Amino acid sequence: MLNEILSFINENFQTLFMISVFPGLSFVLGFVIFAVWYQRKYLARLMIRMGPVHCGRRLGWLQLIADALKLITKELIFPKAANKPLFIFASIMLPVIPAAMIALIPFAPGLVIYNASGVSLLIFFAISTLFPVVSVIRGWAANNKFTIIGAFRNIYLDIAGEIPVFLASIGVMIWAGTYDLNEIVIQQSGMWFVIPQFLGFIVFFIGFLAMIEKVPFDIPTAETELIYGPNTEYTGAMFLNMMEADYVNVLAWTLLMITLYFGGYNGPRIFPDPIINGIFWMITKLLIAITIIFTIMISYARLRIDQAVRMGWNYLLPLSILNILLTLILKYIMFGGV
Amino acid sequence: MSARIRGYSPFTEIEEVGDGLFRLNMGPQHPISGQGRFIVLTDGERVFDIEMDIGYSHRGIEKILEYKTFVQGIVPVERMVMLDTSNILMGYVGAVEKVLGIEPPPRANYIRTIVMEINRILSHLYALGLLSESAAWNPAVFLWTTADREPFLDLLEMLTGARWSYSFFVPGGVRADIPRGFVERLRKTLDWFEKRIEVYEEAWIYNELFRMRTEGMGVVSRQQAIEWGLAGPNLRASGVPYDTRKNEPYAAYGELDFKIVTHNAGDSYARGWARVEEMKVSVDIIRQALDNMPEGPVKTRMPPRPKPGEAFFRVETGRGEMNVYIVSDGKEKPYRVKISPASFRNFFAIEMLPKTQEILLADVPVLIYSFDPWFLDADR
Amino acid sequence: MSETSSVNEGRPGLVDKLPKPIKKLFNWSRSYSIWPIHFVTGCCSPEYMQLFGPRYDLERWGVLPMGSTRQSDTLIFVGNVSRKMMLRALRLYEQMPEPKYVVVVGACATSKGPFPESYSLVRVKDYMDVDVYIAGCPPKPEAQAYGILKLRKKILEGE
Amino acid sequence: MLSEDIVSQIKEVLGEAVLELKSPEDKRIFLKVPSERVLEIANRLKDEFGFDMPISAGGTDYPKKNVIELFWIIWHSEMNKVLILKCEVDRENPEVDSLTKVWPGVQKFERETWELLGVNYKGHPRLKPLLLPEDWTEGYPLRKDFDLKPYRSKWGEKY
Repeated sequence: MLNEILSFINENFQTLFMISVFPGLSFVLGFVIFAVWYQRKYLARLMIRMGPVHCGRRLGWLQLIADALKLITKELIFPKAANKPLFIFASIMLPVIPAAMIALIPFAPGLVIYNASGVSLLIFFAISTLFPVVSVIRGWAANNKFTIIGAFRNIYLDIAGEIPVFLASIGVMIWAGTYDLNEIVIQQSGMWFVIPQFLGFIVFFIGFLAMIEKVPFDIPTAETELIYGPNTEYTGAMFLNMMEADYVNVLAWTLLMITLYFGGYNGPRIFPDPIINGIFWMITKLLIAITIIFTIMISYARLRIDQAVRMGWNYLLPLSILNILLTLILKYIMFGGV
Repeated sequence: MSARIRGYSPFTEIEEVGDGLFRLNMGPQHPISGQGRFIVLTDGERVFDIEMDIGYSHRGIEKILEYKTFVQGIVPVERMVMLDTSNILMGYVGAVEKVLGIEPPPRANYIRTIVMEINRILSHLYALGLLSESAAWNPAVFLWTTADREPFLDLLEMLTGARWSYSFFVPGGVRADIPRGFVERLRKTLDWFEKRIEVYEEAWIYNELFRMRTEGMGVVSRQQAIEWGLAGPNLRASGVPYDTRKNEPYAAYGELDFKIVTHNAGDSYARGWARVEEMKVSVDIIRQALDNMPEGPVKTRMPPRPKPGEAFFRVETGRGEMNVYIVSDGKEKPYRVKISPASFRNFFAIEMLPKTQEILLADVPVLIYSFDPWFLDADR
Repeated sequence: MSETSSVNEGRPGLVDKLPKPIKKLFNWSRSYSIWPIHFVTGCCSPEYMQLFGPRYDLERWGVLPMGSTRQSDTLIFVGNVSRKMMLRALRLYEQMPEPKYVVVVGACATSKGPFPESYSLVRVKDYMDVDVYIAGCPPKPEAQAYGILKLRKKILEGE
Repeated sequence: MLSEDIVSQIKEVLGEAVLELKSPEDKRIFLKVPSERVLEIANRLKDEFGFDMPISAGGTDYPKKNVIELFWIIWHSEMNKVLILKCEVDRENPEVDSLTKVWPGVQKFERETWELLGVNYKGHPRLKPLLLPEDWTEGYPLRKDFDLKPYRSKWGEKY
């Protein structure tokens, strides 16, 4: 038995490593811890504050560990009116969905957990549509007025945001002529797609902010009116899961943006090993992207739900269709065929 | 007493009302509620009614004042608004001076003016910070304003010995003269603060998304502002050029030259804008008061007992006009003190607005904080 | 007022049953992650605001005000507490998950302070057990920060 | 228009309804009328004289005379004058017409006076407890026979 397990591990070492360490579970958890800490420190600096300092000798780097440990040991409260099975199910499922999306992202030549035989971008979007569903379940199961309003706002926003995002990435698909993320990255070794697809990128980026529910689109968890939106009733470890889901979602969509528009793991060669080089550039681009997201977070007001939905349907959707047309025309002129 | 309290729990009286409508309970524990409670009748997004439930910090100051002598009354009164203590206190002290029939010396008037204008700046900074925070959970501007209050608090501590509640005004003058080095430091702080106001205007007041959220929302017309009895910057943002400092000058305001900030739009944006403009006016007033400050004593003797009679005194606090009505029966304690603070009047508009125009749930915090509520002075 | 049994009688957590090093670790994590609830009762609130402002910045110790009771662990009474407010405070306290702590800021909440005659104010100690009292009217931010650090020390020592 | 002018005009127009009318200083007019005619006089003051903005309302208790003196304070937005409109009602059964229909802004002040002084305003849209706890049964705090002594916290009590 043991031998069989060992031989299984030996045979599939690379896959198991990718699932459990990089770019799988450990990387995702590590990113969540880093991102929350980085957000708190970076935003604090913009607010002329220090952020966490004393926990951990330098820079408060243990702060998130302390928070997580505390949340794990806190009492779990299930509201009397809540639907308990769904309440627990939502809190477990929510971080899983964006984590599954990450499995499709190539981190380096050949370094991708699930190679989806050429349709990985479509599968990415297919999985991403599950997120609002579970998000609604979490709000509905808690049976609190604030959570229910938050859940329904989540639906409005996701529908208004996801369709433009999908149409914008169709522009990329047409330009690259493939559905495969790895193929898209390889084609960008000469020129990043943000240049030929600039209009599409703008649409994608605004829709992307709506998908990750950050300012100016943090409408479902609008703290000034809805306390914590769909998360209001969650305690302890379940709340930890919710926070994690939030940041894993950010990670998944940011990685997709990098892959589609900013050349993925392509970059000047610094390390001799192409795999390490790819990972280095991927993480560098990721850090720059989340810094930009956090800066937007602090400089803008939140939109109202009607303004956000209007922006999605009235501006982003026509622009994304226009982008597809422009892409077709441009490709026809340059390459003489689609 | 307490046993009865424990048996009673009205906190979650959320019942379904009508078809698809329900009441949402915001407060007294809610990120925006402060010490009040807003019962919002909504269908999920559109708001049909806001009912204000206040009194969560009611202390009965009006009753307590009947048990205190005129000077002892200073302590409870100034705890009505911590951010704005001297303006509030001026209302009480001014009314007491009227009852007693005394006049403070001119130097005291100028010192009072300076302290009151610093307090007004503190109060408006708070209003601006919370307005920005309510439009998004974006505490950057809020924390900048918190940081910018500190130099002024240091100055007040230098002058009076305390950061917020300093009981600095007494009937007949102020407690102490200006210390050495205060004037220079104040001038320096004002120079620096003028640059900060420009930063706020660029970062927040001219911010496109902030304007999208606030412009055209919560419009109070001039007629409504008068009928509902709004006060302060909220009244002036609706185009009524009323400022107690100009209309019924007290302290040294009659001798200084400043303008009344008015805006004709009457929406939430105008109310936020008016506060920024008033901070500029306050800086100007402090500069003038420093330039024109006369020499002399800062206090006159105060008679122990007033004549029987009544006095009505109005004062412009940071949140608007407050008036104090004192009835005296000739004893050393007041017979009746009626304090009508500005927030109490402004709250009425918050209740009325959803009935006159379309307000969405996301607008509720912005609407409330554009009126700059302070529950403690409404509750008294 | 003897019949007012405090609502937080006995707070043995799950931590008490664990071996000592793990208990210590958990106490350490709790002491660095005090999340007070966003709840203000009275007029010490401007000073409380300055406490989270750039100059004093209590987030250095991981103190982070939270919007919802479900995620917070400390109930801080900021200033005077009226009878009307106390009902809500008790309710909030019951909604909070264990382990939870109570801090009282200011003279009013401790002993009615400058309003001893008030017909409306109550003292917190008549209703629930308090972990830390902070004196002053209003207490300066340094004093409040000191009080919160006292609470931190108490948690660290596992009391 | 001088203060004396409007004072004499009010006297002329209202006639015998004026019980007391004085203007001790510029910008202040004290006017006392019988309590039954308050609503009618308020309407006339608004329509004919233009006193349009309510800034305060309340009452004073006089147990010796066995009356409660009510007042509404109204500002004239064009002439910049303040009118203090008074009337006396019986202390045992205080009842008066609500002026919310004339000046909507006095709504909250009248509600507060109803609660703290026990004056019944006829025709007020929302007479519900505002400041006191919902379970308050201890009387009307602003009346002179309401004593604060039982509420006073004792000196030297252990905290």
